[in-house]
Amino acid sequence: MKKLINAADAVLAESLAGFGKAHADLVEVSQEPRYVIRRGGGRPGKVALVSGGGSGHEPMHAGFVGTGMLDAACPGEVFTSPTPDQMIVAAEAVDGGAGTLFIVKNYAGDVMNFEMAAEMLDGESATILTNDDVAVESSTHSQGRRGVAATVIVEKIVGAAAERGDDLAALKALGDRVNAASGTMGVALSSCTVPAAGRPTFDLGPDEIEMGVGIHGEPGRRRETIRPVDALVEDMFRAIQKEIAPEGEVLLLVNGMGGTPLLELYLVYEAVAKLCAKEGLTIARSLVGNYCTSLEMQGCSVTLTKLDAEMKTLWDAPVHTAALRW
Amino acid sequence: MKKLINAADAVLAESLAGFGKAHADLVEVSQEPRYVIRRGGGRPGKVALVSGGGSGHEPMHAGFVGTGMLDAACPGEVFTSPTPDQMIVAAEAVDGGAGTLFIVKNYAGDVMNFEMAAEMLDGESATILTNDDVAVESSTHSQGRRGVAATVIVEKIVGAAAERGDDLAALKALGDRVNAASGTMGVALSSCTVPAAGRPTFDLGPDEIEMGVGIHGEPGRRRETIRPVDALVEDMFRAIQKEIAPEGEVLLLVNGMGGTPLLELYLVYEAVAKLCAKEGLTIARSLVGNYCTSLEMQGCSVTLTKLDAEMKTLWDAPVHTAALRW
Amino acid sequence: MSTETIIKAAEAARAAIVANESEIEHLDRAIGDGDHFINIRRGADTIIALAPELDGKTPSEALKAIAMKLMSTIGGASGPLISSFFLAASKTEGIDAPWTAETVARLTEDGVAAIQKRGKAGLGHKTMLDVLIPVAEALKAGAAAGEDAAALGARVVETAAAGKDSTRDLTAHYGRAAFLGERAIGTVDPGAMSSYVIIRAIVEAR
Amino acid sequence: MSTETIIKAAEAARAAIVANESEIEHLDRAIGDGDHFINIRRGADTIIALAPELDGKTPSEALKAIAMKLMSTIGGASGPLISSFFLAASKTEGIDAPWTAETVARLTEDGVAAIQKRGKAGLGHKTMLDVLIPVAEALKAGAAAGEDAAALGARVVETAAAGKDSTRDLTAHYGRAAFLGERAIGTVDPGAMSSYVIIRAIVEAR
Ligand SMILES: Nc1ncnc2c1ncn2[C@@H]1O[C@H](COP(=O)(O)OP(=O)(O)O)[C@@H](O)[C@H]1O
Ligand SMILES: Nc1ncnc2c1ncn2[C@@H]1O[C@H](COP(=O)(O)OP(=O)(O)O)[C@@H](O)[C@H]1O
Ligand SMILES: [Mg+2]
Ligand SMILES: [Mg+2]
Ligand SMILES: [Mg+2]
Ligand SMILES: [Mg+2]
Repeated sequence: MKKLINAADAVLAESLAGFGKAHADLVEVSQEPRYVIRRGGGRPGKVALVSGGGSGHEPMHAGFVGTGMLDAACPGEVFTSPTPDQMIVAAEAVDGGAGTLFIVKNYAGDVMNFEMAAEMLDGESATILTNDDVAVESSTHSQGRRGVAATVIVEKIVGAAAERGDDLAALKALGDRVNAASGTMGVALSSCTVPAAGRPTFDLGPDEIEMGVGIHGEPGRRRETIRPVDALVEDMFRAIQKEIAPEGEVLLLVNGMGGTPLLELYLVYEAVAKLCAKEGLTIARSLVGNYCTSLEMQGCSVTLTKLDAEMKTLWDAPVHTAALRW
Repeated sequence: MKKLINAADAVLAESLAGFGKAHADLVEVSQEPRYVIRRGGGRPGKVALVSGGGSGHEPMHAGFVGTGMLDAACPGEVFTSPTPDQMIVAAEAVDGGAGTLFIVKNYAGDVMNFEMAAEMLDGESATILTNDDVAVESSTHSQGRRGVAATVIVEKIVGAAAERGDDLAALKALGDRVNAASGTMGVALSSCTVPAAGRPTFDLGPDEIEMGVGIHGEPGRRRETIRPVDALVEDMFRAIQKEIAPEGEVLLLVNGMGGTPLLELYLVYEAVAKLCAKEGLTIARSLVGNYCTSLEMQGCSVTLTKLDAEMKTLWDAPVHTAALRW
Repeated sequence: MSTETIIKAAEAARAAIVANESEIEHLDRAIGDGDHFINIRRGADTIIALAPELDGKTPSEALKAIAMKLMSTIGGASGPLISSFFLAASKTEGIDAPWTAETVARLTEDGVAAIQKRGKAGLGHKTMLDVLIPVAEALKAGAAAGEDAAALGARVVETAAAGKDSTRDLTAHYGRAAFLGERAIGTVDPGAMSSYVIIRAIVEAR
Repeated sequence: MSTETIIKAAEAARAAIVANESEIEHLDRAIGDGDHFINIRRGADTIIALAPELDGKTPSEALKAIAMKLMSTIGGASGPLISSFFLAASKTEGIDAPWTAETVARLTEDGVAAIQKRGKAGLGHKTMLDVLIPVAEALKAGAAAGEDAAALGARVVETAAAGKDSTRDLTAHYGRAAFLGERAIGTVDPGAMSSYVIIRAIVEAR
């Protein structure tokens, strides 16, 4: 394993320290317990948005802390859910007296840890579970689908609504709506390597890809031989289409898994754009880049969100975070 | 070679098409000859900033076209300089009657192609050659040092000055000043693979790194065994320090080569920040992310620019491009 | 004395976890995300590091302190589950009286029930519960029947092994392996494997 | 007739480039960025594709059209250098009269001078010029001495080979290999190699 690190068990602390220094104008970082909050903490009267999850998906979530998006993020160890104590202290630090909204990706660990935090937290709270990954048919498991890149879209849109003063119930409903309107499908060309594990999470042959991969390197629909990107993207597009049946205007997120050149991400964008044109869909908003990553994995995910007028307004609303700004 | 592409010789055209669609509000893309210009073209009375170079370094340069930065970018084939016809047509498309400033990274091919363009272009022009790569001692070659990540800083600062109305001579002087105040050193943990070549540009053993690597995978100072990032960064820092002797305030750019997780880039930031503190340097401005990449190469570069008050003001000035925005 | 038992069990568990590192890691890499080994080792380390603080505490206090500490150190899916086990065990009836086979059976039953409540999974869902539920039942039955310690220990280990093996042919309904559908068949659940290994070590260390 | 000669030469060059792909690519991967093979093949393809348009043009017109087209298709370091060669050759004295050995010597001399002017490098700098400068001199001397075509051809190939080999022990002063310093020693310059291969092919095709 070659990584730009000092020691596997110091990765998170040191990276977070650097993040805090690089964005000292935007955030405050706590190491013990670990969390990142908006500089200055909570805004009175505003619902506090708190997210979190295992590390290794940067910029998600700490990179989305700031005006118009998250109030706090709790990073766990790499690919390991954070713990309730982090969430509770972070939620208290950004409490504005209007309740706490947890945004949680649907993984057993995250769900249970956030559940415990919600149970122990004083004050009102609600939770949005994102589960946009259409790779695995939901009928086969009781856990439901995985939460992946659409979490970024949920955090942006709900963040904008929280900033304008929406209440907890409205935000929870909005987040559920954005999540339900979204579908994501990913593909891996190479594995990632968890620092503490020291070797690749999975092995792919020189021509193999994992179609439907999860953002922790979890297997997807099938292992197959690499094909031209137009063919891969068509499969991904159809899988999403089947689940969310998009029509009219969509938001397109072409998300790099961490090790994919931007040159290729724009090529993927072009492939999706051609399909959208064919299907009569308008890409009304879009985002291309590394937003919900899987360490150094090569590959990408494609997310489509069916847009309505309110979502568009909220998407366009100002945001000022380390990773998203307009 | 596994890549998200259709065919090696279609990479550039398709990626550029996607880029144009994803950022249609900001840019216009021409395929024949290939260039990207600010939506709407030239601003009367403003010096036009035109850059370009081989592709594979995205977001550089097309991602920096927009308000407050470049007026045009000319992408060549992957790692191959663009040609004079591209530069001439692009320069004409953004001409504001106040002259053209070419920003060129110091490589034989880029220098000669831009030189030919400048010779053939009607109207006044000047050229800034960036040569910030301190990896190779300049005494050993007549070509001078390579231009790498500081090009982003030159483009940002000179772009802001052009936007406020500085004339050609002033911009040229400013760009040369920023370039001279900058030093960069890179390190590779893995090679990149040029799509047309189909295999890695160089081979590294499982524990080997290339210290001082170029952004085309050119060899650097030495091949060595990976060490903790603090030790690697110390070597990089010293190499830069020796060349530019920073004091007071600096801008720190921690640049990913394309395949490095953001988690690691912030860890590198932390390592540099510790050294800066030790040396009494203040990191007054900073940027962390993939800005001047080398396809999917794993690794990073560290750039320091000695800042003065004017540079800081210009760095802070608004910018609105695909890859940089504030 | 029973608090010492807890530390001793944690030490035995840690040794067993480390001894079976490659097996556990291999399984979570195959059908999870590869970190289960690290998570549970962190859990065992945490309990051992807590030992000085536990000194002189009653079992209920010690188990509760362990639960809270594990809750904030393990993370992942196993963190809440394992800490729920300890929290429930700390409230088990008679936990501060001298421990008998019945005490152990009761705390196990309560702990396993808490895991079920937290994780919503049950028998046959290809999780650690496929080991823990039958083990809790075996302990209860053995304690009720007054079985001697050696025989009961052997039966528990046998039950755990069978439970662990039973996960091989299952598809998962909870946890990361659930996302695999049919592809999880053929691989033992990592949490079931680590539970088996830990239980065996604790029995053997007794 | 002489325009046909140019096309014929380009076809011979292309075949030689392709036949030596791995060698040329290997060298540019070792001390450059690995694309030299692709760049010069693109150059040869461009000339060949231009053939229909060149039909009926004078050599000066044809060479100029080739220069402009190469300028906009090769790119990299070799693009400006090679197109400068053709642009200068198009202006060579007597280029539109029937070609003699002297014409070829003159156009080569002019072309090579243009490469020197554009790239600022000279002999011993580990570039294509270490082949081209001696070859231009050999052509000039041979033509002046009235050497017969076969002997001159052999001498040119020999000179090119020696020039190419001479780059092996040099450090580079221009181009990407310059960044390597001492580490470039031991590897032949890719541009020198391709120049040699092309010159040999053109001589043999004559
Ligand atoms: N809902 C659940 N109920 C019981 N056990 C579960 C549940 N979800 C997961 N597990 C267990 O947790 C194990 C994985 O733990 P671990 O790897 O530490 O966490 P994560 O899956 O978050 O990486 C699985 O092998 C399984 O035995
Ligand atoms: N200044 C120069 N003068 C003459 N030849 C040069 C010069 N710079 C580079 N070259 C030649 O160009 C070759 C590399 O060409 P190529 O790989 O096509 O371009 P690039 O270096 O831009 O990738 C070198 O091997 C060398 O022979
Ligand atoms: Mg995990
Ligand atoms: Mg090149
Ligand atoms: Mg796991
Ligand atoms: Mg080259």
